[in-house]
Amino acid sequence: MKRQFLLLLLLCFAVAAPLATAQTAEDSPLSGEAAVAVSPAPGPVSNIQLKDTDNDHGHSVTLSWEISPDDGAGLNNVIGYEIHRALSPEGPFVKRAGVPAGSHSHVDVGSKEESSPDYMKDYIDYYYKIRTITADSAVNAESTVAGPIQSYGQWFNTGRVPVLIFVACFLALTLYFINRAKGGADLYVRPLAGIGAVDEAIGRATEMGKPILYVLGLGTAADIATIASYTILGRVAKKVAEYQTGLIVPCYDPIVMTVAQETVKASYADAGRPDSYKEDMVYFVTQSQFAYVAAVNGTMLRDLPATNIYMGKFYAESLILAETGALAGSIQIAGTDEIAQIPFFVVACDYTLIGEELYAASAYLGREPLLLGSLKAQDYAKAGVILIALVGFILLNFGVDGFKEFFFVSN
Amino acid sequence: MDAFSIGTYLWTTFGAFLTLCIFSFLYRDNPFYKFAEHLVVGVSAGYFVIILWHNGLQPNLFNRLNDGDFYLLWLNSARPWYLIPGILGVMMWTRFSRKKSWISRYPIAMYMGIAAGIAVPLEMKNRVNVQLYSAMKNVEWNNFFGTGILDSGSAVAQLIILIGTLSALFYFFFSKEHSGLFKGVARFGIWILMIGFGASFGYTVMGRISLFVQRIQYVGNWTETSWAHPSVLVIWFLIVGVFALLLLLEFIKFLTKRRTAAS
Amino acid sequence: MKRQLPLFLVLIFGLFGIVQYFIPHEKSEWMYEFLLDWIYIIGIFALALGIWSLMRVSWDKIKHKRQNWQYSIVTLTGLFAMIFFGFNYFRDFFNSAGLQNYMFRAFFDHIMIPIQATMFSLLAFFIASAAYRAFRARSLLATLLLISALIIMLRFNPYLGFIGDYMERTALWLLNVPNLAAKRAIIIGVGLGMVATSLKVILGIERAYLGKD
Amino acid sequence: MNIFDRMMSLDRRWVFLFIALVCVITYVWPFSIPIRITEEVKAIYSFIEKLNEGDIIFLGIDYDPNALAELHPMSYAIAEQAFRKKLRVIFVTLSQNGPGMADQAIRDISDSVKLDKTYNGVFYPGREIKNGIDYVFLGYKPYPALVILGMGQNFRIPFPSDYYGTPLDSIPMMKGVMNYDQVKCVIDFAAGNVADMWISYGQGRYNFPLALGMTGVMGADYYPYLNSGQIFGIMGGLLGAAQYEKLADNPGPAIDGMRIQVYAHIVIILFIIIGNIGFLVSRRKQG
Repeated sequence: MKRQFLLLLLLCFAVAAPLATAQTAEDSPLSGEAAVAVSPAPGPVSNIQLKDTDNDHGHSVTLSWEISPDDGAGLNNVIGYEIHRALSPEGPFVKRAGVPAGSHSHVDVGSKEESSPDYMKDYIDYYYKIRTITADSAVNAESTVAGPIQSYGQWFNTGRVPVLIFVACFLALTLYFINRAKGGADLYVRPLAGIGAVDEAIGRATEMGKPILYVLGLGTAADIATIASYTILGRVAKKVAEYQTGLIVPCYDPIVMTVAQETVKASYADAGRPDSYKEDMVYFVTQSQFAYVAAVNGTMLRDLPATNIYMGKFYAESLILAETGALAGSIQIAGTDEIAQIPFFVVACDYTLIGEELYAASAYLGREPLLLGSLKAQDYAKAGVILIALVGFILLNFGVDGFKEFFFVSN
Repeated sequence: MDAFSIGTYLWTTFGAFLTLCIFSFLYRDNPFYKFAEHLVVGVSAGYFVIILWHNGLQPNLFNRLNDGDFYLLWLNSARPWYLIPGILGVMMWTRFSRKKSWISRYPIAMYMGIAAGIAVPLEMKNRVNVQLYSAMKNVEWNNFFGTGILDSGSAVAQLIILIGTLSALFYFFFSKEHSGLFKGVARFGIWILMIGFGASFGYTVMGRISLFVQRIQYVGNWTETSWAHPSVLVIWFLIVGVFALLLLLEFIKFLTKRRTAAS
Repeated sequence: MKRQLPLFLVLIFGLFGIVQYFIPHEKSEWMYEFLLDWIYIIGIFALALGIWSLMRVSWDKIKHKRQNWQYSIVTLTGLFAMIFFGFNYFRDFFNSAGLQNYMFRAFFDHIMIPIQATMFSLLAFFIASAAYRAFRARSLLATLLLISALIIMLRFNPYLGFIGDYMERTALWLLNVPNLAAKRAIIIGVGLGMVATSLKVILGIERAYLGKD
Repeated sequence: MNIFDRMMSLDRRWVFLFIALVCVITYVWPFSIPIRITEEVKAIYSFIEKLNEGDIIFLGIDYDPNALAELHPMSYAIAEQAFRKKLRVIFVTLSQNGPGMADQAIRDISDSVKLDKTYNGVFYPGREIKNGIDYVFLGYKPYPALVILGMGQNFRIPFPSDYYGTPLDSIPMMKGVMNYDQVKCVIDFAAGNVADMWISYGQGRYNFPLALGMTGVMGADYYPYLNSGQIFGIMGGLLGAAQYEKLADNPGPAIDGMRIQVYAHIVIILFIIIGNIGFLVSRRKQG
């Protein structure tokens, strides 16, 4: 015991000596209070637990441990822990990460790419040890080696069960109401101002003999808002074809253009006027945000459309478009799910479909029972959400937090 | 400016000229704006062709197949399955023909299927689950009014957030007429929405003003460079002169129009 | 064949898209990333269709001498110049030397950047004119919108004296309380709408995008 | 068409013209505007003002170039005030893109300290500030949490030498300066979660006075720490920076920016008021 203590002292001296000599203390007014604290080595961490990381694709191990007795207590000189890993208990150990003092766990994530230097192979044994470090790199303590452990991927992510339940419930609701709609049930939906305006606006354009400008927004064809916008475009184009009004659809994304062409063409065929369809009604401009806006602005002031319809994803350009359209004297109807842009449309357009209403619009315009059925499902889901939020809130404030935690999605 | 180069100066001048062209749109549509607009449409479309070729197609398709042989249709490359997206891409081109354009529906169908499928669980989690989870919040009842009615951390504020969220959600109900009790709740919901929209509009003004200030700086820097180099002042006068002349002409037009209207 | 098979493909790929989210395993992840590559590559190929459309519309204008046809020449010139420089004067197709081409960079730095930044900065004016035009106390709702915007805009006004302090605190409250509630409601609603729309596409209820016949 | 109708339906080009004029004029003409000082900013200023010659303060430049517009004015104003008062300053950056930017900032500040100036009625002769005597720039190290903890033991652990490669032990100013104990306060300018680490690993563990400068968006989230006493002051965005410039009597980019913003906002508000007066009066006439 005595010998060990002596050894420790010696070690500390060896560490502190270079620092102390570097310290020419005589001319500094602060030297008194600033002598380097010679720190003895802290205690190592204990009880290292290893397991394969849950709910992942493999290539990762989760470590947990009990912190050093000198972390936040005792000598209080621990600043962090270093995680070291090896393929055998003898080493060589490689430093994987550093975590600050007070941490109890760490997830060691390797790369899944074989070509990467960080590649961590699944189904082989790994060994870990944790080094407790202090501010002085020479003073540290190593834990015992823990292991072996193997990493592997899972086939089901249990952390996402709440999402699965929500999706399943929603799907069931949708299927149920679609079935009811097929059976001929009368499904009521209340009128929406923005939707009624679309019909009016098309009529107005016909009277004025001016075209309708339909902007699909800046989304790609993979954005759901754009998909919703096609369905609205389909209904609008059908009415336009019936009334024999002009239609201008400038596009930002080439696939969006392609799909929009198909949609408009089909609508013209539906309306019984396939010959009135011209390929150039739907055209591509450019994929650059503000160049696109510049061009659409020009179109608005030169072709003077009677109505501008903006549906889909919009970013900062929303207000530039809407104000220019107002300048040109067009009636404007907008709909977007981009929260930051809704206020601008609300302010600058005549009618705005706020968020969710964009997704309901195609059902309203088409009035097909199947679509209305899906709208019903949406309403019931909303009622469910309101109910859950209320119940959860009340339970939580009476000290029951299990209900809330049930809805937690871990990753 | 460190080293003055006439080439860079001419380019910057062109940039300053285009900046003024776009600003002239605020007065009204005019040939300068039309020029800048059509130019940027062409240039940016070309830019994306190049960027998507070099940074999109090259690394994502060509480089993955380039260990294969053209004559074996790249089937001998290490990752021949990357031929599939290539083939699907070429199928898009059947749209150039009127007769065969239906073939392009296959890639489009896959594209839409993938996009819609990925969105279902992801949006459910990000928008519904996460927001629902954070809507259920423990309220500090003993801190009911906080430091005053305007303390956003107080229990009152927390309750307003919860009730506001639920009423606004209620406003979006499609299958219920807004009448009776529903009318009251839905109306409170739309109030909350409108107050939120106003706040968000007012908050954005600051950022938009800074955008314009940055453009003033840009033209200002160019002006300074011009004054600092007397030899290029000609160009400066040319550009500013053209815009000043046009402004004058517009003003004269405006005055004569007024006179004829008055008489 | 022309419509049934594509609808079937939408269903298959859609279901895979849903299911893969719950499978963390590498195999499902690999497939997911591969499919994202598809989307990306199909998108690039489609750009050819877009450029073709742009060229045809511009060329039509020039050929028929429609109004403003002269400017379409500018568009086409810009387009071809950019492609010409971007392939380094048609010398380097399979390496990215063209991205370093002097003219390519100059066009980007001194045409695209200034014009786009200026277009963006027009917002400073439009946000003002929109506020002037639309913020009228027409109805209760319009008044709420107006007042809340005014308070936020006055939050740092130094000429208000002690009222300014209240403005600032009210502004903070408006941003953190009603604004948060409004956003949260819209986010949840939009989420449900998105899921509903996606399901409609996957189940083949919405099929307008596939065209007719 | 009477005056009220006209007020209601002004051509929007008048709005455009006024916005453009006001922005250009306030940009070109640097007149001063009153700025309301808030307690949380004043606390930082008074803290530094009370320090004595030779005291050391610690400034963390923990943002990257894209937050520069909001946070640079704060760092400039505080560093200049410190140098004028002959305090000594330790700079560090925990943001990956920070070092070059911080170095440039230090040069700019030392240039401006060379000029004679009068702040709040006190004349300060220009002087040359020297690296190693008046200030030290430690540079950048990854893993901010570990660096913050390590510096609590000894600055030499994470930074054996400074940004320019001089060993800390041979820098005159660092003589006897071991860790936060020799530093009067830490002021962190952050555009990310580094601020959280300074609060929990730095202030929480070593108990030094900490103040924060943040971007406008982040600012609101950190007020709770002010109430709990973990930080003694906070500056949020351009507004906070302008207040500091005002307190230090050192007008700079933040006050310039605020001048433009304030007047542009006033113009917009005036137009809204004009429109509403016109609207209300003409509605009353009709009704």
